[in-house]
Amino acid sequence: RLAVASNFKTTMEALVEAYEREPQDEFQIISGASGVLFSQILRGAPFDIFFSADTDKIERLDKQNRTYGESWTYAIGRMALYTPGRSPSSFLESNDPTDSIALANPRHAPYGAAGAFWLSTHLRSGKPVRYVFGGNVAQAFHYVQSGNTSAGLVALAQLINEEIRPDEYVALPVDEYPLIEQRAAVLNQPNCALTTKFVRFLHSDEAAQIIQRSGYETVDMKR
Amino acid sequence: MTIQITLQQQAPHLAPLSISEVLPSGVCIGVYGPSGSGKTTLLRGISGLSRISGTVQVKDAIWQDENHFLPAHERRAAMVLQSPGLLPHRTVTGNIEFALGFNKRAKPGLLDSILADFGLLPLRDQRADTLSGGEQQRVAMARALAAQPDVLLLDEPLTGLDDEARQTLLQVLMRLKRSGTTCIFVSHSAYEQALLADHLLIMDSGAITKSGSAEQVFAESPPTAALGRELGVVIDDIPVVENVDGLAVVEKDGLRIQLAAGAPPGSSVSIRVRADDVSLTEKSETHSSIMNTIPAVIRAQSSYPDSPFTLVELDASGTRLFARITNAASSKLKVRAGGQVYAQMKAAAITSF
Amino acid sequence: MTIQITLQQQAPHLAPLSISEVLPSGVCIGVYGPSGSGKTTLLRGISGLSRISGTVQVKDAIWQDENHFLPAHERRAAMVLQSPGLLPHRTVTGNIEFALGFNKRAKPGLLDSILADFGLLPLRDQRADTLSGGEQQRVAMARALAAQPDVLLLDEPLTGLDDEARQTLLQVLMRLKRSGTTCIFVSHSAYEQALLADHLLIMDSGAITKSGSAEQVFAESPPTAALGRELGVVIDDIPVVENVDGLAVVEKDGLRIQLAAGAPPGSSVSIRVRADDVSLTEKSETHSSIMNTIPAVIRAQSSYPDSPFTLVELDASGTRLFARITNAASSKLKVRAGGQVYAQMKAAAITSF
Amino acid sequence: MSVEDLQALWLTLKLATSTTFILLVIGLPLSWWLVRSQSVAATVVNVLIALPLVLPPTVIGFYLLIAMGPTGPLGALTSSTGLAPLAFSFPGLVFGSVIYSLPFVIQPLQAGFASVPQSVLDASNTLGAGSKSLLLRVAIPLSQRAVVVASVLGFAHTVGEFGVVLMIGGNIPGETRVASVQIYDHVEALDYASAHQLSLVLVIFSLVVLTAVYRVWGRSVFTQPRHSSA
Amino acid sequence: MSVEDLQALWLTLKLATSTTFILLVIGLPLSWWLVRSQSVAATVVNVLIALPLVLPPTVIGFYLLIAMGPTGPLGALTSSTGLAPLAFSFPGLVFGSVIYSLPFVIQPLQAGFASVPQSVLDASNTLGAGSKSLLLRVAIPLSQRAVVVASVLGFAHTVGEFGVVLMIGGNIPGETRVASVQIYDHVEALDYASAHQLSLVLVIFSLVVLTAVYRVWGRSVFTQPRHSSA
Ligand SMILES: Nc1ncnc2c1ncn2[C@@H]1O[C@H](COP(=O)(O)OP(=O)(O)OP(=O)(O)O)[C@@H](O)[C@H]1O
Ligand SMILES: Nc1ncnc2c1ncn2[C@@H]1O[C@H](COP(=O)(O)OP(=O)(O)OP(=O)(O)O)[C@@H](O)[C@H]1O
Ligand SMILES: [Mg+2]
Ligand SMILES: [Mg+2]
Repeated sequence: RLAVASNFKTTMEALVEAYEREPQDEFQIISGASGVLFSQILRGAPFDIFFSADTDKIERLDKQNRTYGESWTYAIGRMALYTPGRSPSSFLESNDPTDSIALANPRHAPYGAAGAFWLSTHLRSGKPVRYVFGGNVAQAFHYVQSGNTSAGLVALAQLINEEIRPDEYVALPVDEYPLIEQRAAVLNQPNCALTTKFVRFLHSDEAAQIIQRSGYETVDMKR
Repeated sequence: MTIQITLQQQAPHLAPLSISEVLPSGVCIGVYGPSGSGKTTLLRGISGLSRISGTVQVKDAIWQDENHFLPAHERRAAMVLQSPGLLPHRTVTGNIEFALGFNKRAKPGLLDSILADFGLLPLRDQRADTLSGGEQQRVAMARALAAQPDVLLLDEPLTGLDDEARQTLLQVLMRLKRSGTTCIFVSHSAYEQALLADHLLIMDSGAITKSGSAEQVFAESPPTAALGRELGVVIDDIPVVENVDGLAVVEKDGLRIQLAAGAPPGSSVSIRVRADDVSLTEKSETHSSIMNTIPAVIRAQSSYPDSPFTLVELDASGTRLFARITNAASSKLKVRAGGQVYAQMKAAAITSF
Repeated sequence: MTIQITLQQQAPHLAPLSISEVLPSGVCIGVYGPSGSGKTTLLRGISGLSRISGTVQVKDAIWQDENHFLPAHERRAAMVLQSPGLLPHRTVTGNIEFALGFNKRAKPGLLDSILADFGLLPLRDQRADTLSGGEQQRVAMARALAAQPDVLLLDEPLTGLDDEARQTLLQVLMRLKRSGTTCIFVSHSAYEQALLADHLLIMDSGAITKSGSAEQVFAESPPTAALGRELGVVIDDIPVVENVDGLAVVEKDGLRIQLAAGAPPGSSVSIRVRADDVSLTEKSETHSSIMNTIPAVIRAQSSYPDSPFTLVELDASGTRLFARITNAASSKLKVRAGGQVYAQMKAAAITSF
Repeated sequence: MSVEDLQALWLTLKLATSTTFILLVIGLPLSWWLVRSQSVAATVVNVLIALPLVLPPTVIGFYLLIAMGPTGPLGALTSSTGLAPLAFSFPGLVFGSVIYSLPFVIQPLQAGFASVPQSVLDASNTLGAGSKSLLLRVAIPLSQRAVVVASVLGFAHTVGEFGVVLMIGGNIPGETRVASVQIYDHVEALDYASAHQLSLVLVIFSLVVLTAVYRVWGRSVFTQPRHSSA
Repeated sequence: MSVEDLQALWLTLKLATSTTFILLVIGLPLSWWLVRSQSVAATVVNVLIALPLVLPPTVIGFYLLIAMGPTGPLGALTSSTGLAPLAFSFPGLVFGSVIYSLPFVIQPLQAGFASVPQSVLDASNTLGAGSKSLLLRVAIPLSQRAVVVASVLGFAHTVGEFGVVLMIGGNIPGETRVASVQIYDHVEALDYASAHQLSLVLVIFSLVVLTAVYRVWGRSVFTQPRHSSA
């Protein structure tokens, strides 16, 4: 069973599909907020691999000896500025006092922390804007998508997945905000060959391509 | 001035009702009938609590007809239900003030006069839910009168009360009726109807089987039926001329009657004489323990179908009395209209108020 | 075999009660008193529905004392409450079966005999909530009897019924009482107590102000009070010897009485004669319309304090009668024990069942 | 406890109070109508009020969000009337909470109103009290305890509500970040100590309020009065 | 609709049915006791039952999870009795849902039982019916409609429950992933079409059930009978 942070769910589905060597239903994808999954793993949830949306939770599990083997960074999140109905630059330049921007909660969501940092460093200081926080990056996306905010710092993956017109967003350069490192670990569960094989697949180029196509960066797995 | 009521209801899950009556106003209309005969249904139809098709006209006001239906709160009717339905969280005064609040014609001072009329002054600040059953019924009636309705609707207001409380309230109602308030009084107590009803309606299965002056309806009822047994006369306000040890003597136009009553000389009482309590005799001296032997002229006599009784109507010094005797006794005494007899009744058998 | 009841309750928010009585069993014990006097509280205490401290012992069974408290469902008492409290979703049979289900001593056939006794056979499959008020009360009583209780507790079972239904149920209760069922019958109708009570308790403010044989309590009540007015005798099962046009002649041990009743010759009826309806005379021929003139011997006479009346106890061919006459009449007729008089009563004034 | 926690508690109190107030203003006449009406409309309304129960609150929040957006019906309404948009605002939170907590207020009120003796209503009616007077002067005073229980349930449910609030509130500190969201955030941030602390405050507060209410009025709503008075 | 959606719906149905059943088994005697008892214990229980209302469901789920974990009291209980752990299992879901939906069942049942005429209970009592017989043969048959409404509310609330279920269930397909969680997942994954579809199924299903229930029995729980029979 794969416990996957919600934002990576669609990508993981694609990965599982690509990994067709065994019948697909051998894998169950359990998505949820990383925090929830973390609490559940601590209380003995029957998950085999945990794909967290950040690094912090994996480290804590490590410390508690709940992981098996090395953890690894399976993806690096890419953030985009999404401004439906207009171009990102026009949003950044406008002085409309009703402008608002949605982002995930900086306190516990990696995209939120990154987004907050980016805004503090890259937003024109005089620009009037109201911040709205979603519980996670998906909610931030709902806020923009439903038109309730005029802009949002969301995951590039979401935009690609939703086939949003490219002139309505801009993918932000990775070096403009702290790295959104998403780490995974095999859990201290009775192990089986399938897990090992799948982890190996995830390190493959084929997997990396799928991940990148979905809007993430990858680190060089063979490093 | 009349009250015209035409109400029709005939549907699977509704109480059946089929009424068409023109009734006098300013009097007390009694409604009598067995349980389930539709008495409550009729009152609810008149008050507008139930929507029953037909017309209701009270004096000049049309309360409902084919086109209009005045809702209950806009009809100048006030209903006293069998359970008093007071506002439990309010005091006696508070309950009466509730009714006064909707009565635009209320004059200042009405509250106090009503409290006094119903003997509620000592209870005025007591919460309704701490009152005894009889007190609650009294407040319910007081409250209904505070609304100064054109018609007062009373649904068995005395049922479930103890004898004393019932007697007290009966007297309140008798005063009310004498004051000319129009009221429709539902009760399956023949005794109460005998004291209160001026006009009597008999109901059965949602229809009126008999309607007429109370006296007439009582007289025409079989003598062994509850209604028939209560046939009698009420003589209002006779002055008491003497009272020895609780045996009072009342006198009016030469009619002199002895009865048990506490009323002192100078006051006056109302008395009731039932037809079953009056016997007739040919001679005035009878060696009997019966205290009242009153000369009277026979006005009329009628016998009942299928019954051993004859009803004799008497004129005792201008006051009407009824006597019910057997046919045998009637022949024996050669009773005929115009004949001279003595009416006898025991002092113990006469009730006074 | 007696019923011993000692119950005490005196607390701010509870109905006050203070009783200590030893009562006969196998008879009907009437409880009479004004509204709020604690009659229901007493019954609830006896049945165990309310937890009132004290002891209750019925024949050999101790229902409660200082140490034990048998809950209501384990006491062999069945209570008929003022509102019938039937199971509305069950049929008449279903309601009686509910009670039979808890009665381990029930013999087969009991259901049918109870249905028959209460005239419920035609209604046996009707749902309880479609019955009229009188029918519901009948089922409630039938159901209570199906429990075959050691004591039947009846809380104003006839209140709110129409005259006819009330009369029918009164007769059922009179039959019951004659069969030796112990029952405690609460009612503030003096009339009902006169017909049913063998032993009478008068309650006021939670205490018993008078307790004694019904006859004695009636005789000692002031003659103008509700209870006093209903003083009389019930003569059970007199054979009807003649019946012309509804005027029946009943005869027993030489006592011959005419009254209105439909019962045919050969059958027998119970009759009731109120003291207020009996007058006395010195001569047998009185030129009066009164049909019954019965020779009788005066057994005793007593006068009431502060009252113009004398109560005369008569022996008419072995049957006891009461007559209430004024003191004046008593002097006039020189009434004294052992004296010979004629008791007169109108045929119309005698009730029969 | 941090300033933010206190701020969240204060906001919760404000939200719950406003919501309860509005719930009563809507709920009292609505329940009155539902109890008295025999119409099909009443059934429909009863069902509609109960519907939010079957959907997860987050999903309800999601649909409310869509409705509040510029293209949604509520959004169209607010923009055409010149009002501020509801999403991410305190009024929006109140609106969402009202929708979501309505069944919990309507239900005890209906039960309360239904237990007002018909005889009291009928008698008052013939004395001149129309439907409005009956509600204000008879039904509400006689259902005091049901009103209290309804308020408490509405209040408590609003305090605990989270899915809808998080979704349509946007978690803005001091504006829409109520205590329940704050607790959730603490848990998500693995800051368990703060989560426990804040939960404890809520639970103790509720314990006190509920106990007081049930002790003083509440129980009697469900317990039969010993005397069937008046 | 995907196989997983159908699976989730089926699971929801199973969960809601089991939960409703257990809610009734617990709720009927409990409400009966609460209505009849005048004790302090009854007040305490009433308050405790209402407490889950004030905390966000996710937080309740979180605390339940801790309690069910190997170190928690429930976990200790299950392991000492040799039962399977409750967390992440279907029985655990049922347990959580029962706790969370209890107030919604208890409340209408209490109202229903309280409206059984005291005279019927008293009369039956003196005829020999003890507390248990009174509940089974008098109170429940006479509160049929309240029982139906309680079941419906409990059922609907379980269908819509999500916070608790997500937290203690672990979102395991075919085992603990119920429809509400599935909808939430669809929304999170921005798969709006599937979310709408599944929501619609739930809403229509509920509409049908609620309408039927309210039409046939429900309304009369709140509406006064025209005749105060028996
Ligand atoms: N909603 C209803 N559906 C069917 N039948 C009804 C309904 N309401 C009343 N009834 C029936 O209509 C008849 C008349 O009822 P109503 O209450 O008017 O009688 P009543 O004369 O007032 O009797 P009581 O003396 O017992 O008060 C009864 O047989 C009753 O059962
Ligand atoms: N729970 C209570 N708290 C305070 N007073 C009470 C309570 N229950 C009853 N009472 C009072 O105790 C007295 C006796 O009541 P009870 O019902 O026994 O009277 P009753 O003789 O049966 O009257 P009725 O003829 O009206 O039925 C009444 O005054 C009543 O108000
Ligand atoms: Mg009636
Ligand atoms: Mg009583």
